[in-house]
Amino acid sequence: MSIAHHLPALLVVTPLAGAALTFVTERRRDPVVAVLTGLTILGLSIGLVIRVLAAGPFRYEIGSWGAPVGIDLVADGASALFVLLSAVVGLAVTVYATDYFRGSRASVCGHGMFWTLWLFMWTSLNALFLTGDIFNVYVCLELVGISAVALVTLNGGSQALRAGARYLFSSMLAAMTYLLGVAIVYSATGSLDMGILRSTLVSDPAAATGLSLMVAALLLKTALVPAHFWLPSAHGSAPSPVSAALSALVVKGSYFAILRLMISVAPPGFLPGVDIVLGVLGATAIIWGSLQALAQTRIKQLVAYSTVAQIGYLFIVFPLARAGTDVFLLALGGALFHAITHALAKSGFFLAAGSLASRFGYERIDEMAGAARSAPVLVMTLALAGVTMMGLPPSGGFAAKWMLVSAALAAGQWWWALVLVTGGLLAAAYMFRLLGVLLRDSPAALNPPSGAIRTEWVPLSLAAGAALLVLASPLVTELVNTSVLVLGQGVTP
Amino acid sequence: MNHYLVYGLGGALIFSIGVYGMLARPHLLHKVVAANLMGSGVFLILIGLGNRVQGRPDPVPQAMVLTGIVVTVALTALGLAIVKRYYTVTGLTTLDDDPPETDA
Amino acid sequence: MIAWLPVLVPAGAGIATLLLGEQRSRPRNVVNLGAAVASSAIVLLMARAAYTGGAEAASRIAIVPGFTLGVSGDLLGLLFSAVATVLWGVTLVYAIGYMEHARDRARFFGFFAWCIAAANGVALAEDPLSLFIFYEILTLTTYPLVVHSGTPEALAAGRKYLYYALGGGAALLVGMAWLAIIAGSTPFAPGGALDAVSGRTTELRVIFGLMVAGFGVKAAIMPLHGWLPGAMVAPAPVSSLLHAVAVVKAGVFGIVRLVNELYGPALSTSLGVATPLAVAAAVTIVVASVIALRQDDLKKRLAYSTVAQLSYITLGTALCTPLAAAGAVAHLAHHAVMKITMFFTAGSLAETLHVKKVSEISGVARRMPVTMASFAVAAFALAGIPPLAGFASKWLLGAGASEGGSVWALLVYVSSGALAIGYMFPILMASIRPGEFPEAAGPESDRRMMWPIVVVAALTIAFGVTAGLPGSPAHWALTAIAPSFGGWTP
Amino acid sequence: MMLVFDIILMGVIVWIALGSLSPRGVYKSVVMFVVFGLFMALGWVRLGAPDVALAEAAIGAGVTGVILLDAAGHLRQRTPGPILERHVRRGVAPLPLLASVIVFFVLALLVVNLPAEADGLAPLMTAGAEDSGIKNVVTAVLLDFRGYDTLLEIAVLMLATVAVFSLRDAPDILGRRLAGFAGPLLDSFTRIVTPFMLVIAGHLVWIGSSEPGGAFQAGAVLGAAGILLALSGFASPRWAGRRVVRLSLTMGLLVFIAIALYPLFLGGTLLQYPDETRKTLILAMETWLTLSIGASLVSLFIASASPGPDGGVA
Repeated sequence: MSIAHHLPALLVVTPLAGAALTFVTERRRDPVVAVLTGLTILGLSIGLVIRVLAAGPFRYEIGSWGAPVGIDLVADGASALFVLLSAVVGLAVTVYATDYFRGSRASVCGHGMFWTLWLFMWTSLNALFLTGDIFNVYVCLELVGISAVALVTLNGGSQALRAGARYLFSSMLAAMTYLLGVAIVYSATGSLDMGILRSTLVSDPAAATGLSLMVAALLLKTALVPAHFWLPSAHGSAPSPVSAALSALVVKGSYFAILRLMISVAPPGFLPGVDIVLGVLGATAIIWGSLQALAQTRIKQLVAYSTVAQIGYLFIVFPLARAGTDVFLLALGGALFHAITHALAKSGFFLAAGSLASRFGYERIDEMAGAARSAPVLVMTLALAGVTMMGLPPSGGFAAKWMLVSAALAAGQWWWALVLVTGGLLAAAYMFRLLGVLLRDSPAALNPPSGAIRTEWVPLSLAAGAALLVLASPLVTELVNTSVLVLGQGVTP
Repeated sequence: MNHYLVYGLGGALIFSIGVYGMLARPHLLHKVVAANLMGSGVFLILIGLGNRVQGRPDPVPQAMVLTGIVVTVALTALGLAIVKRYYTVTGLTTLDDDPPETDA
Repeated sequence: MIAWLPVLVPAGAGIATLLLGEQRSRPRNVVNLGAAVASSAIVLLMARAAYTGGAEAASRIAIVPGFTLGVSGDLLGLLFSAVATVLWGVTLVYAIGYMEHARDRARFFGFFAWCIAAANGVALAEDPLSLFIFYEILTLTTYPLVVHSGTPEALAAGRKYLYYALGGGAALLVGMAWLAIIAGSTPFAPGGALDAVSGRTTELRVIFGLMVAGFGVKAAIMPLHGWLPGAMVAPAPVSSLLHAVAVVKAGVFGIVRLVNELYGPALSTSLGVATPLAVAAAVTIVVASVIALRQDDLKKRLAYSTVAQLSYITLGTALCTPLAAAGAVAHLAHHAVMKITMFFTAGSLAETLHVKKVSEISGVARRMPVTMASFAVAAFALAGIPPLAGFASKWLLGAGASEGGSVWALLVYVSSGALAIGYMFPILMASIRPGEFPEAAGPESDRRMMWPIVVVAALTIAFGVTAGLPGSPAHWALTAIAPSFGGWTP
Repeated sequence: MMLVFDIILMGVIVWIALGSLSPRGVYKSVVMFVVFGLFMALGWVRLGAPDVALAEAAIGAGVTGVILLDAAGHLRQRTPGPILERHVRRGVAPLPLLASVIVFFVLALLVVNLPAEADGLAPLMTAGAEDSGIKNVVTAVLLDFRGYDTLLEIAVLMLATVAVFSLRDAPDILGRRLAGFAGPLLDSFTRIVTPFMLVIAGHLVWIGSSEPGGAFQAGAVLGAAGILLALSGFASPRWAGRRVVRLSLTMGLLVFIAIALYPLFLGGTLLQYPDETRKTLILAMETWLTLSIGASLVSLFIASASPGPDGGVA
């Protein structure tokens, strides 16, 4: 069995081993272990992408027991795409964190536990993207939840603790509801594997209720309006590398689980009306999140509410599934594209905002007047990331918005296109409000305190990645197609 | 009314009590207890419905419940640690009122 | 593959400028000027090839399923690209002089180069979607230049510019997506590319409306012109090159492509969408010219004159007759040269003598004779006095109007010509009246600002005189437009 | 006859659950919750799930109860009663009541309508367990068929420990000496009970593959013994230097990963134990797991336990 076949397993075990190692070795060597683990994961994920592109999607039977008895990992286009995404963003956050957590802040912030918690989160994300078993998704969600909460409360301030507490209780509620859904689905169908569920599910009200409960719990974890109350305070008060990872990857993790459940598991029409509800909630999230973002005075709160809005884009794909497969393939491609570009842009944005805050002490937006002169690279990153979130041309965000708008128009459901366009304009409103302040002519310090190079170039490369993703699109489109075909019919063992 | 129904319905009742506790009780410790009740409710439903088998009951729900118990204790431990730390920092035991701005 | 160079060379120069940073101005100037000369040479070479029939083939890169970004070297696109790139070189020399002791010059020249790259993209775009992408990139790269000075008025003008530009962009996005849905990929083809779907009239009318709304913002068709006068708060090189040549012309160029090479003159008239566009343009010409009369601020007056002149081009295109369409394209080049001279002069006056208002201009000619002489040449050209550039394009537009039998259009052109005299000549009269400006002791203004003004004034004369000969913008326009009217020969 | 007993048992459990959420006092509700855990253990025995009964008693009621009591004590420590009472609303909040009634109604409907006979994955699992040589099917499912779940579950437990470490106020609590109650009653109780608990833990691990038992239950008993020792101040954690505690916490996970990766070199997939060494591998893994689970549960208690004003744990 060639090494490439074991990639899914290695992708989960490597960060897990890394986490255990960082906990055992002394604190000085943790960053080195973390960066090395990150590089290995990046290599493995590139290998997985190549393997999926070459040999198509495949299942990895843990303990070679096979689906009903054992647990299978599913490596198809979508999971490979998201694993690669979390590898790229993860490595960037790790490199950035080696500077952010240097010196005094390391011991103050969670007694040096950042690295172990961070690698545990990375394990859970990879496990969540690759798993093919609905109970295993529960365990992965717990791993993500606990590591995210621990990372949010890292600096121990009253705001961080309060945000962490609210985040923990909402993820507890979500976890129990999800487990209840799994209990009902298992009791009704007798199987836990997604592929088998897909082939055996026929219109069975009990299983449908169970599945809806699971999706509802995942909505709470993805912070789709109205279940977004915990996100702004959590992402706002966490240290910036953490909030970058939360906004870019963690919300995408539970969204990916919803994608698996709604498309890979539930046959068409199995959950009547749920897709419309998701679409409407997504639309409200776009409008509501953007309006809230407009009203924010602190930069991290603005970005957090922008995440709430951008999550809404991802849910427009569900109602479009009704309009036939080719429209649905286009919409799904748009949603995956949006998830990727938003992850890159948002993590770049958070890291850049973090650098600005740590170097100049900026927290509120109006304090940052004239920053363009003293920190040109960081402001350029904010601008590039902002362009992606607005969905304007020189960015991957535009390609995603284009695919979603054309899918909506082709499906005849033009109102989604209207919402998407208004969302883009609102995003432009709050982004340019920020940029206006940054470009303002104020006697800012001409020779600014200089930070480590990596705190400038890592965010810029992320945001540039989001912008230039348009050029890498043949690869992304190919991956999306392999995933979409597979997501559409469920993986045949 | 064989006995799996008793435990199934009991589990449903305990889960709803847990939901009530989580939503109604402001005190954070009550919320932690409520979360554990919801967990126990789900476990009762899981194993209750796992007993509809001839012969020995279905082992898979039991394995799931064992994993669930360990995960719930992990969640509870983290929750209590945060609640206690929040209490030491702000002296508050609920999330309703805003804490003073004391970023440590 | 060469078709990509006019876009990539300025873009590369922009990146290099930003990387070079603020202090190293000498290497920055060298990089920018080199890029300007190189891209102008490339564009002119491609134009010569296109002239002799060997047009550069289109080259595309795939972006997303069903969406390719492609550029091609057709004559019409190359005309606008040539105008933008050549005038970029001239404006660079002017800007180096003008921005001598300004701050943030690296950011200025970087985004300046990117604007030109985007403008070249709009010019050479091979299908409506690619044109739309470069069009939106142009919006983004212009914003930092409008708000360059960072003052509250500049930020307010920038915000206003964004409301208009992004609003237009949203309308354009929906229109483009809708068109892509019903007609698939429709590269520009002389005479129109939508015959396959010409049956769906209502949808095509709505899409035409959306597209005109999108392009109309930058083409400053009233009531979408609001942002242009405000944008005059930008430094002079920006308002001269961008708000007279690159940005606004991108909007008008979009309308030229839309009417001539997407819908095609025949379909536009049969759908009945051409006449409302013509009426809107005509109204804009008259109203803008009247407002220009009352503007005391020199740059504001020039801005409203630009709004009027842009609608010359829109009106000419909307008349859907070969001569008028050719006249419109010719005016695109001629107006660029005329208006850039005037903006250069305004900038030079503001920079050297701190004169911003028309009322303060009395006696300036004695102090800055060469500059004001060039301004006079441009003013006469704008009024349409032969043998200057303005006359050539106006004659074509007039002939096209009468050829199409729309006498009212001819009337509009003539009356706006008179209005142009109305708002230009008082400036000339005031400048030669004896005023409080003494003889200039040394050179009248920074040499790097004066010589570009003379060069563009010379171009104004050259374009007018050589109107008939091949290679001149007027002839270039005629050959470029001819295929859209079924092989009509000039 | 047994049906009547079941109904009564479930009635008591539900009544205690309600009691544990009573708004009167947090301390009272924590004690009620511990009782609830014990009765739940009884319920699991009735439902033919001895493994779960053991785990519920040791972890559900035991460890959770201890950390809840500690938290309740901590919260009562600084501020007098009124803060506590102010937040306790009398009466019943209408909206949450409506939500829980709807949830109950939906769940009850589902449970009742599910078919009376459904054997799920039971036959497959029992058949599989035969040829894998592990008689206790639940342990077979936990450690062999769905071993991947358990691997991640151990990661969750260790992650929770690390998270609680990152939250503690004192920089290095592990070396701190927890002054326990020096009372004679607790001393003698500890002296008598602890040896038994260690033996029981070892026994549980050993018979885990055939009888109800296994790593979790043994780990829970070991953890309980550790907490008892810490409480009574006998074996204060000073003997556990920082490195030793961290190693003991992670050894379980590291050994599990090593054993999971081992088959990869033999051409198998992750967690595919070779047949001949299956039992020994699982046993070795279970012993290390027990040690780590015990260490985690003890650390969860010690790391978050706050020294009371009089030094002792309230």
